Amino acid sequence: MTDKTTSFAQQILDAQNLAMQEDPTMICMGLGIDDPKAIFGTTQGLQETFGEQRVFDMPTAENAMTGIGIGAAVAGTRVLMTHQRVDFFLLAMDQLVNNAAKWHYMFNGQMTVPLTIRLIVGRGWGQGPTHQQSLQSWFSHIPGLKVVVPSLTENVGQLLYNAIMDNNPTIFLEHRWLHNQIAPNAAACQPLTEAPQHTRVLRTGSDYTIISNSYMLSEALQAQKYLQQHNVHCEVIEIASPTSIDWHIIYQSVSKTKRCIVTDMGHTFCSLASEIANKVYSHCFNALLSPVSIIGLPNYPEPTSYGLTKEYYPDVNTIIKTVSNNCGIEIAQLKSRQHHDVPGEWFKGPF
Amino acid sequence: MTDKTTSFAQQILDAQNLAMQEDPTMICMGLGIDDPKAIFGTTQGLQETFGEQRVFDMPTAENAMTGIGIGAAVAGTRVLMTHQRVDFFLLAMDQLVNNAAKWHYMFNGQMTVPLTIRLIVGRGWGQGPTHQQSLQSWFSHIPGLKVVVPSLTENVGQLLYNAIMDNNPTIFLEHRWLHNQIAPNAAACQPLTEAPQHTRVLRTGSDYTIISNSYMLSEALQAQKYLQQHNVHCEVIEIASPTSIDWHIIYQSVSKTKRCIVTDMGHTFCSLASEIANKVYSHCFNALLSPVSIIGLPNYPEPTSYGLTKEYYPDVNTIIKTVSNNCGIEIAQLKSRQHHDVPGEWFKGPF
Amino acid sequence: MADLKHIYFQTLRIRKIEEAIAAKYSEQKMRCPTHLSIGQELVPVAVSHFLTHADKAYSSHRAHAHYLAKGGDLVKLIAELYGKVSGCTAGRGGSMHLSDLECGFIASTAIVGNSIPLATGNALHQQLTRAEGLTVSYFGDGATEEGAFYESLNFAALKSLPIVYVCENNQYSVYSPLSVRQPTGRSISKLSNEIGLKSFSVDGNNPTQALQTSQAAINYVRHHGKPVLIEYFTYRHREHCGPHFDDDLNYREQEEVQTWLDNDPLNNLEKALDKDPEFKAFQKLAISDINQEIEQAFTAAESASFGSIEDNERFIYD
Amino acid sequence: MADLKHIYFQTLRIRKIEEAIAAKYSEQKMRCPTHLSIGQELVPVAVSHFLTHADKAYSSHRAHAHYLAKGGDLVKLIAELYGKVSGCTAGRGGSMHLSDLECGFIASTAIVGNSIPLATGNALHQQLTRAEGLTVSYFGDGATEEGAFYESLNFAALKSLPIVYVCENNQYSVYSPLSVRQPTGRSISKLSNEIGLKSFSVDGNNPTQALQTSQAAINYVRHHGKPVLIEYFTYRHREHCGPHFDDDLNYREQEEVQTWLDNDPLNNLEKALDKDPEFKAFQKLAISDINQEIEQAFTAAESASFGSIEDNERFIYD
Ligand SMILES: Cc1ncc(C[n+]2csc(CCOP(=O)(O)OP(=O)(O)O)c2C)c(N)n1
Ligand SMILES: Cc1ncc(C[n+]2csc(CCOP(=O)(O)OP(=O)(O)O)c2C)c(N)n1
Ligand SMILES: [Mg+2]
Ligand SMILES: [Mg+2]
Repeated sequence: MTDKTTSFAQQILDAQNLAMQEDPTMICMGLGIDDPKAIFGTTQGLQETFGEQRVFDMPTAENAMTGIGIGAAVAGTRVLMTHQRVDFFLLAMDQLVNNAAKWHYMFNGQMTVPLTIRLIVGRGWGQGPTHQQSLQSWFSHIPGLKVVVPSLTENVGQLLYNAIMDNNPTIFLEHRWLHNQIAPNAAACQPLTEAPQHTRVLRTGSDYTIISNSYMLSEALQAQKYLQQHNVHCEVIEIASPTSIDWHIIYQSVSKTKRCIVTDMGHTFCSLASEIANKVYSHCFNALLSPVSIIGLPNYPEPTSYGLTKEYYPDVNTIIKTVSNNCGIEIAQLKSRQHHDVPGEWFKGPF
Repeated sequence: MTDKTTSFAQQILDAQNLAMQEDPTMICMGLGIDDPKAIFGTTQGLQETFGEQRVFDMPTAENAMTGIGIGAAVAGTRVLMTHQRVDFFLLAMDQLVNNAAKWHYMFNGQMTVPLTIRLIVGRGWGQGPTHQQSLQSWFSHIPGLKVVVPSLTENVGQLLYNAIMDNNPTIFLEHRWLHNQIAPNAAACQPLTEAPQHTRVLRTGSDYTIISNSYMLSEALQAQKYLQQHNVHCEVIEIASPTSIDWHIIYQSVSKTKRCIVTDMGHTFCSLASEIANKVYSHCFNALLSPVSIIGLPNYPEPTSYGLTKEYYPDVNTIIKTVSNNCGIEIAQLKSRQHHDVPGEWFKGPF
Repeated sequence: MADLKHIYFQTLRIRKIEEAIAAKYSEQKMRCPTHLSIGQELVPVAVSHFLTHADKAYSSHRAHAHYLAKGGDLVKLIAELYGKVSGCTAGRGGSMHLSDLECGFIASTAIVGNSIPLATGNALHQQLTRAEGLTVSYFGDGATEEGAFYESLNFAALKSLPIVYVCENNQYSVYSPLSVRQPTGRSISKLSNEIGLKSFSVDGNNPTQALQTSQAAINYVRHHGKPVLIEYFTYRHREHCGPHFDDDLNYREQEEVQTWLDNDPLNNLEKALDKDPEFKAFQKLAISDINQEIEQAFTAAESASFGSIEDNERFIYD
Repeated sequence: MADLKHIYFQTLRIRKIEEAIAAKYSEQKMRCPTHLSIGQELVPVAVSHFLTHADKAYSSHRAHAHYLAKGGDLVKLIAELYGKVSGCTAGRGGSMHLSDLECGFIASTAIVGNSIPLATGNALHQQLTRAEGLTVSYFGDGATEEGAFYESLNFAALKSLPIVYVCENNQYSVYSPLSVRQPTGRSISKLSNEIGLKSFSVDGNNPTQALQTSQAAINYVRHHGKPVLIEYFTYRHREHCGPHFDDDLNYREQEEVQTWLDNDPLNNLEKALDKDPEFKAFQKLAISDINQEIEQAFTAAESASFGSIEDNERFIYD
């Protein structure tokens, strides 16, 4: 196994397989979990390995099914639910916020909720207004929830394994465009069972701090590489868990670089990006040379049309432009991909 | 009428009465809308005046009822729904976010959603973890929604009337503790039919800007008065609509005072308060003398017990303390009310 | 008849406790929304009579009777209403969020209908682990209007979960009669049957019928490993939330109120037991035992302390 | 028999349009999730046959046939799939969010079950304004598992709203058969009846039966001002989302697929019309008319332009 490439989706699958093995009480449920597409390949073979009792499809009833997951988790069953889009999960906010998030607290620590909910963020090929929302800011606003937002093949498995094994309710926000991201081999990935580092400096640099997660982190890493060639040295920080940020790492970085960009996969008003900016301002008040830049979605829903989405998502060039504007140097934009609405040439639609 | 005192609840009722008169298509629905308690008196007599077809109670089914309200609104019926707690409305996030917020946009302006949803924020008398949430930050995060958060008897009627008559979906977040707030008479209130000012400087001052809304604005006004006696002059700004903030007013104020406090009735992580702070930092970058202070709920659910909630809600003293710490002067705290968990002596529980 | 005396004792005990809460509520020391079940006590007594320790229960805002009938600790209940650290959630949950894991009363929650999925999940856990017990899910007629009710029953029927759904149909949701919430002719039990559950409907204030139906339903779950729903018709005597009578508000027909007062479960039990020559003595002793227990619970609650604010940060996460 | 020829034409037209979409989809110019209704076309044709301009319709992700049968503009539909400014929402909504107010097709939405409350609200508006028409709400068998379905029907029955709930039971939700989602023996129509609606169930691929039932149900709503639900059994021939056949994946029994292919609505119509001596000529003409219309629509769509990105900020608020 160690000499074959592995993917983001494969790492997710590996984490589930290991967790299911480690905890024989654990169950996995979700619409289409055992169907031919196996949720973008991330649940392939789970039912064959662990049986229909532990891995099962479910009715289209997101609200009650979430409550059922919570009830089972409270009773002692470790539960992993998967929804193919964040948008569908809006039906389950009562169960999530009023029960899962508060249970351990309001019953004074007597019970735990070992529940993890994988939510997939859609993008591209005309996902449109109701198939592409990314609500990390909502989830992070609620005390008692843990939120994990993986970005890289090298640690997604570790993040998921640990989220599952954690006894707190956790939202695991997976970006659809990351599923096919490749790592050289499994050995190049963080060991699943080790505790993850939720805030990581991925690239060190002295000129700029870029704080990022989810698919935008790929763009940030690309920007870092390119800007380096132009003698702008960016420090790139991954925040894999908005609810467990190691603020010290961020403050230290910004104190050094004195400039900061925060990216967000969602809308930016009342967002995690704004929160991070606010904290950076407040703790690096004297160090900052210019205002923190926030890069996220414009304040309107995503239109469906190929023609209308061309500039909807920020990308590597948005970061380059922000940096060059801010530093007052001219840096040419990178060439765009052929089609802005697909993660790669292999993607032919429709879902 | 002009010589009798009027209340926050009465102004809400007046606004509904006028809107129902002005628009004969308009309907009002909500659990208990026509019951003896008439939603804290805010819907008293509406059904008698406008009939059972236009003012009606409904099944306990928040999700579909919201969708039904949206469908009726799209068809041309002006709709006002009322929920006795924000918390109950968590059941309806799919309809709110996927339909109401996006409808006008995703169908390219062909339809409008003249729907207003009154949500009451609970507090006190052991409302506890699931009867006191205040989610202005969530609602403000979603493009396409308008959010209105009234604070004062003098303009709540105007805000509600205008929200109802607006053809956009609007969340109207009413704090339970404001219902009995008195104004000298109706003439002292803003005319219902005039367009409201959503960002207002209520008190001018040179030393500190306090940005506030909902019940916390009462506390801010109290703090302003008291601090004045100690020669600290606060400018108090009301933000009655988080989604229609006149940023210029805020930036101008902070550029003058150079210090800023933002209050929030909810949790502060990924909040409206953080967003405002972030914008203030970014636009008053050179003017600010110290970091913006954010005052909101601690990052855990509200416990129910009288004994445990004593310090859960920030109040006038929290503001005083923040100001005095920040300005480096000692100012004595004000005496607290006898019971922290009731809005006044008249309140005897239980709801 | 031994059984019926036991049932009487349980019912009487809950009634007395609820009345004591009502009497003391105005002292303003129980500072949380409180929904009494006076008039509806027989239902959980009849249900719990056929439950074992392995069986678990979930409930709603009106949970005192369910908690007590399942064997919940009275001292912890009263302390909880007082918000004290000795309360069953140390004051964090209050009247609407009770829990006593020792007796299998998992929890009650305050959002209408929202503990029904939780109970269903508990039954799923029982099925998966081949645990001995079943789960009871208590809720009112209003809760059956929530999609969560429907979605849960569908899943329970789909998976043949060991769960007893107990609907206390007291015909009101706060002040709202069924007529403004459900179509005429609605039968919650028939509806449940069409969703795919075996279902029962019975006068929840009639001791023999309530007991027989509870037993039959619970036995069915135990023997067939399939879910059931029981619709118990009953009535609350006092206001929806709070300690008072509120029939001066006239939201319920005088005649209807009277009919149900006449059909009060405690009266019915007393009538049924009247022939028993030992009953009067039994009753007297019961009352004095119960009163003493109640007094002790209130004394303990009043003298207990509040938890420390310093602990407020505990248990956000495990 | 005149009617049946008309029905045939409508059904054939939708089939041809959907097949043209399928054929062209691989060119990768229709860049949005697209759910074809090939195999299910008769249902909306049979329903729309009894609708007037005053009647309104709402639908789900699988909306093309509903849109077209209601009189939706083909040119605008195809342009919408291409994301062009001439599309029915100027490219904002795509295949899953269609609208043509001129013909009373209010909208389709992409979240399962979530247009059912909207349609119910439309019927409420019609009732309140004493409008002439009724509302049709289209959805699949999967959508009936959502609480929104149940809550909506309860309200429609409570208020006697003029609405026709049309459930196209094609037995699958994506790849998931009914057996993993609903208990054995579930009847969506009987369930609806117990919720409080008059209900019907019929083979949606059988022309005479589908027409008769549609007529009876719609007449019932018009005459009694009460809601109905019709459960039409039908089948989709192709994959859930996208243009291909996918029976190589074996999630549906070969035999089942064949049974439904044999019961294809277009075949059934052709068989029924076969005796008509004029049918062959009619069919020939129909095909050529339809093909021409389709060609024009695709040509128009391909040559139309995308909307301007500058307009992206428009219509956030009214
Ligand atoms: C989702 C939600 N909506 C509304 C409320 C307010 N509420 C509290 S109890 C109640 C009545 C519920 O009636 P029912 O289920 O019949 O129970 P009962 O009070 O009659 O025992 C309502 C509407 C709530 N707590 N949650
Ligand atoms: C709330 C929600 N959950 C899941 C999905 C994903 N999804 C899209 S279509 C579909 C199948 C629905 O089945 P059915 O209602 O029977 O309609 P059909 O596709 O068979 O016409 C699903 C699950 C969704 N769009 N919304
Ligand atoms: Mg009731
Ligand atoms: Mg289907």
